[in-house]
Amino acid sequence: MGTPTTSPAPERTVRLRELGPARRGSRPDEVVIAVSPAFADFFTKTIVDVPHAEVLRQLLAGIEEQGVTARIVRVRDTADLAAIAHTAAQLSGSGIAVGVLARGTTMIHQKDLPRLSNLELFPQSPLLDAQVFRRIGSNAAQYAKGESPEPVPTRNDQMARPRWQAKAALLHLKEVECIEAGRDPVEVEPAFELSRAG
Amino acid sequence: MPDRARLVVGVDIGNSTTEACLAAVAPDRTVSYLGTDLTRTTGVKGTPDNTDGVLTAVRGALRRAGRAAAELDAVLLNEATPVISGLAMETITETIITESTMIGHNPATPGGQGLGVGTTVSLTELDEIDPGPPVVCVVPHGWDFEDIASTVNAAVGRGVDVVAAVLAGDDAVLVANRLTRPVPVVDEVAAVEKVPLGMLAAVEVAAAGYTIRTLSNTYGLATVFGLDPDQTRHVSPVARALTGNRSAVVVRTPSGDVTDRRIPVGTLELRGSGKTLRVDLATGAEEIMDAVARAQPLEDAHGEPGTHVGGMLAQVRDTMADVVGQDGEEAGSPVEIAINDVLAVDTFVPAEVRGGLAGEMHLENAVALAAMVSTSRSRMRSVAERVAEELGVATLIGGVEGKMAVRGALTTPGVDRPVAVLDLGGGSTDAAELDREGRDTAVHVAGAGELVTKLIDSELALDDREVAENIKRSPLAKVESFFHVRHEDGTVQFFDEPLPSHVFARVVTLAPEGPTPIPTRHGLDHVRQIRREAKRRVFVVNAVRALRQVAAGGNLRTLDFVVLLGGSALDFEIPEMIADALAGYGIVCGTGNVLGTEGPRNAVASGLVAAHAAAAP
Amino acid sequence: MSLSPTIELRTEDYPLSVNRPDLLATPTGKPITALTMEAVVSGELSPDDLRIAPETLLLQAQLAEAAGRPQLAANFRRAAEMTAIPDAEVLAMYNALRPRKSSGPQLAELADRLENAYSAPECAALVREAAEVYARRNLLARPPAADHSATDA
Amino acid sequence: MRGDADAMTTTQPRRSRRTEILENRPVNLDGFVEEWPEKGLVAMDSDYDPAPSVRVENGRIVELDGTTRDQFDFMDTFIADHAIDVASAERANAIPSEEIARMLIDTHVSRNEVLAVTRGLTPAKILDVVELMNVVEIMQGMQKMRARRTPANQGHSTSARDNPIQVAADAAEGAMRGFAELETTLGVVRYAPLVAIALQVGAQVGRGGVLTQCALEEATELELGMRGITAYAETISVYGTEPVFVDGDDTPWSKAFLASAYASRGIKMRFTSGTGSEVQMGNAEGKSMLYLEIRCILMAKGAGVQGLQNGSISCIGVPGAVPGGIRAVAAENLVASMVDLECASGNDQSFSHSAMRRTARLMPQLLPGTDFVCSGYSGVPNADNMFAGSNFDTEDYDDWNTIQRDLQVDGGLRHVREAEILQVRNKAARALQALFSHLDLPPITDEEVEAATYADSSNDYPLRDVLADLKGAQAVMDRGITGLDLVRGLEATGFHDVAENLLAVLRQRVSGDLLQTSAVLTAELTPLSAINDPNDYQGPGTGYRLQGERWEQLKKLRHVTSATDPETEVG
Repeated sequence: MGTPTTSPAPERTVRLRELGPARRGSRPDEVVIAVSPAFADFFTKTIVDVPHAEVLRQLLAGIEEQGVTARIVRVRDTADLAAIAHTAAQLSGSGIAVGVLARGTTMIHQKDLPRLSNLELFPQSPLLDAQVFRRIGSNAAQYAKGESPEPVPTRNDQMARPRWQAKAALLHLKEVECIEAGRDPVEVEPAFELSRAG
Repeated sequence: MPDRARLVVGVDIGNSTTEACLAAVAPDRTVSYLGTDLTRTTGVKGTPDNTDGVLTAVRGALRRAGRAAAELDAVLLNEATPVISGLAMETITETIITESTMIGHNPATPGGQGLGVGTTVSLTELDEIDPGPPVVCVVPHGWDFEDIASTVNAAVGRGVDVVAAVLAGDDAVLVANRLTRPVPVVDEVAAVEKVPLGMLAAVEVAAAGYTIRTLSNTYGLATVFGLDPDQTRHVSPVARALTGNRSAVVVRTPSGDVTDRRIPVGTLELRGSGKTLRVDLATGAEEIMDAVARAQPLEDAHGEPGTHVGGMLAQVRDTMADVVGQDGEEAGSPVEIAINDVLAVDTFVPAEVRGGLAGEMHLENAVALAAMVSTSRSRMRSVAERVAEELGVATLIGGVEGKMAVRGALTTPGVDRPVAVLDLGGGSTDAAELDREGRDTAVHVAGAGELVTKLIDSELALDDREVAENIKRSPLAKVESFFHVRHEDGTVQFFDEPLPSHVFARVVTLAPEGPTPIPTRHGLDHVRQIRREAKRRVFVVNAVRALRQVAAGGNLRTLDFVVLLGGSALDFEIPEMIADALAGYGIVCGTGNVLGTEGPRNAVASGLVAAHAAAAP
Repeated sequence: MSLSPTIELRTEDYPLSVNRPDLLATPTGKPITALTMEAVVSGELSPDDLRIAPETLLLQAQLAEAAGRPQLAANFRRAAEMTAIPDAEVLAMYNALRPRKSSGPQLAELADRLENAYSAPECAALVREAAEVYARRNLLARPPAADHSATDA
Repeated sequence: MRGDADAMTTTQPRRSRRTEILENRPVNLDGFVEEWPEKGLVAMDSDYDPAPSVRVENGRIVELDGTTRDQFDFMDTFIADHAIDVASAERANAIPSEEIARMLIDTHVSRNEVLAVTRGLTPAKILDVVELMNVVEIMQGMQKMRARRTPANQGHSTSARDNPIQVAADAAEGAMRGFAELETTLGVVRYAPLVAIALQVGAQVGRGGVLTQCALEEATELELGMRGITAYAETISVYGTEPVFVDGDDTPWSKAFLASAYASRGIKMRFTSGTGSEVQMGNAEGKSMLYLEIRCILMAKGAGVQGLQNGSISCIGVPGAVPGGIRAVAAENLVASMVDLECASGNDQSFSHSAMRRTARLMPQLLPGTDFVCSGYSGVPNADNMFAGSNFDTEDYDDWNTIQRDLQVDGGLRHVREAEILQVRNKAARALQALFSHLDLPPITDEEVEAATYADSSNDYPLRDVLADLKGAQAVMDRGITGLDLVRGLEATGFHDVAENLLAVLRQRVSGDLLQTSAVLTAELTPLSAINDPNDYQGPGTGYRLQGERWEQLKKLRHVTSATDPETEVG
């Protein structure tokens, strides 16, 4: 293994500034990232404490590394991941979108798919770390380019149930509370800031 | 001479299907075919378990023809010569990099472009070095792309001449996009900590769609590193190994090297026609097949014990012993099994390079061997006895399969003697010939559908026989959207219903059940080329080889008609590949249509009837 | 169905396979005692001989009723009606009852088919009841949604 | 940047050594959350559950728990029209809840007398009753209300590689150890036909009459059942709110139809539900987990299905994380039993990192006994458990047996000597080998039989040719192989006793005896259900007692020092 891994790097925070109503993109080389109502808002980190700043940064980096551009939208009127990702796919110039919930559950969607279907789903939020988010971004970008990426390996842990099942339910309920019915998706711009962790 | 038509049924017990052909043989020996049937073979071919399948097929044919079992005069069984085949594969070359001198793994997304030559320095020491000669920055694991970029930018700002970077993570584009002064960046170097520091190194990245020009050129390397002719000779393998890459790193160390080594795998010993020939497996398929041809008819083959070849043949023998022994009574010990034919095929196996820093893969040469034995013939007797008992009808064991098949093939419209058949099976390719005078010969050669599957599996590094089998059976397509695919011939097909999500953007096989994705990063053309090449190397080579053995004087031009039979004769491209190869010999070749209705099926069963009629008293 | 059993069963008759094998027959008319190994080996039995007969389900319904389980008995009576429906159609009918899979008229048609083609009034009643509730709870098939071509400029 | 990392190691407050030790206890790997009753994140005792009420007009319930008929959602409608006995509803609901709760534990009140009341109760009334009971009283209630007198247990037999030989061998061992039902499922669904056959053969080798099932999507599960390859079905899920039910693509009517479909093919079937599923899916409508589960139980009752698998099941992490959650889980099992359904009572999913907590969670089912104490004790190591792990697995066999012996309770299992286990494992593998060969399915080698005899997990078996197996599995479906073919094949290959056992199971489909509540087949191949083995507990000395021959069996453990010759061990 050699080198030590980065010890607690300066933690980044992110604010999502609203730019206006989300519009349909025309660039075929873009991926839209759609975040849920409470993402980087009521909540600041996923169920396993991955900062939302890091989630976004890694998704964006995965997309950029593939030479694809990204836009971020916030969906306000639902906390249903399939609906969020599907809405974003309709807005995406390439038809590819990544939806992500505050607790970390993530999905890659495509505009022609039925809402309840998806290209890749990462249902086990406790098992998603920065590296997985990077790979999700990268895969989404590769789909946008018409390439066939290897699906990000899904992990499984039998003991995730006793540890995380109830917290996941709680986080979901909180997220549902943040829903603003009837509000259309908005385009947002991330402002990352460095801060001292702990 | 009987004064009425005799009702007979020919039955062919194959490895997977049992086929029956019911016919009336008139006193003048003319044959009227009445009906056929096909069922699954019960038990291992050539064992008493076959009886049930035979009865099912006979009854089925009778039912279709509206005849009763009591009317039957004879059941004709084939003399099944169970041919069992085995496969093995061995790599015969390996590539070794010493002293971590080269990185040529072709990451999907390198950053920047151009050539940078300088001394390797770790990123952790970049802020300590003074401006001076050019440096190549080596970035260990765990660094965030923004931190890498700002560290390099700070150094450049101080006047340090950073000309390239080598990264552990998949960050090249991210870093390159953030550099104040663009340089080539190579990433995903998993063992980056092994890159020697303080050495002269060259990093080259080509523009998207291009390949590197300098580091893949021996004289380019000589120029970059200022090599003398002797040293230049030494680095030529490095240049060759980097050919075709979009990016590469070469580090100059005192004795760094890339070698392409032959693995001593041992010799193959072939016994036949009164002589024993030895051939080094590492010499490749051509030499081996040459030796096999000289030892015809082959009596047995052995590998030098303790070598890879020994292991390969032992493995083949073990598989065959298992199959032969499956019935319990005939348990063959591996030693007793004599190998009657060997097919060697050159292939390649994508293998990880030893000493590589980034999991570099190299296509290593390998040899695949298919071997074949014929087993005991005695047990058809007991099948015949049981059938006779169940149906109360005389049951006769007819001629050798291949010879019967050729008679069945003659019922294909437009075929005449001299005719040869090629039965393209799973384990072996069988040929038989019937000349103008009615003399017949038959041979079995090793290698058929299963070997094709194995070649596809290993050459595409699939490690999944089911996927390989799918590739073999069906044409390819690329799913370009949820509503259309582009076929391998370039045509586009549209769909009204969206395709399933798991095939999106993938290269797929178009099986009848629907598109199935191939888990590979290779493009459609590459997969297609490997599929066709595997079929050519097995079926086309074997077609020619087997036909030579049955053709008079080994001369293919003595054959007029070749009829393709067996499961692989239904393949979407093998028949035309064989036909193309035989066209040069003036041979008419095509897929059989037995009785004008059965396609490449039922040849043996029909042939049994024909032979019986011809020989009738 | 006109299978009104004339036998009065009591819970003491359970298990029928032990205490009243005389009442049990296969849908093909064989007594349950004919389901022997000899019959299996000789090939006399077909998979149809191992299905339950509607009459048997009605007997079990009687037992369930006698044991104080009216809902279980009603289930067995519906099951008795369903024995006549081929496997694939049973599954198709089940799928038709899933939420938003069928329109009101489609469910009405399904109920009629159960009643007329299969003499299955109890099953038909269940379907009609579902149709009424689905209509009230907005669970009938919606008119075909705007298709994807609308989103595909 | 990296240089800053050092600055981060600021001094931390000094920690107690004891806190450190406690911090490292497995129980602290479990997750716990505070209640949030407004959203339904509460086990029971919530202020937001409806108050009980019922009103009948013209033989029809027109008001249920504070909701009038025009406001009924489909659960209310189905429960009002099918589950509740209209004739007794108003009378029963008028009885004070305290009185009904006391009836449940009063040894002078028979089970039937309780049922005469419970059949008319509304969901909120039932909730009101069980909320009055502490966990010991819940156990007392369960002891009396369980439908079948004799308790039993159910096992899982699965394989991480879907290896049929492993499934057969572990099924045989599990059957011999005492499971009355065995359940399997798949990693690769296409393997199902081979694995279902293996489970059936293994089970009948281990102990004739064990019932088997293969959990799959409805169509395939039903087809395997119709063909007689499996004997019962269980994974037919129902939910407590309308939106979640619809999300599961079903309604009470579609499920009721499916229940009759199973019965029409002579196949035993139970529904599955459990506390926590609705709040997990974010649609609890502000009701407590137990209230919603009671609606599921009554829906099942109304559908006329004979039984229910409940006890939170796959959502156990949710009630497990809130206060009183495991009490609620015990209560939901009791409610299933007190409305006269067979109850397969959970304990079938990985529940806790703490062995102590795992055991405690079991007590409310083990001590009073239920129809199936576990609805899936893992008869394979949990790593091989394709139901995502159970609360107990093969490593716990000896602990389980010891607890049964310590407390003199019957949890359905027993200690079996190694020699006997090796014998049945070997026989199961050989029977499957012979059957596969007879049916021309992918061969099983002697090496695999040998491995199966001595193996623990899927890693101990030679790898199978998966492609050949999948083709074989497809062939089972294409060729229409049925249970009858299995009987014929076993008989033809000399496994006469196994063939007879399987034929007996198939014959029961014709009799319909296994369709009655809580039915199992005894070792004598006789149906035993709540009809001929009704629970007659009415206080000390009555009901099921662990005594006689069965108690002698359960006294045996792996190591028990002999009293006559203390230098040796008995057993």
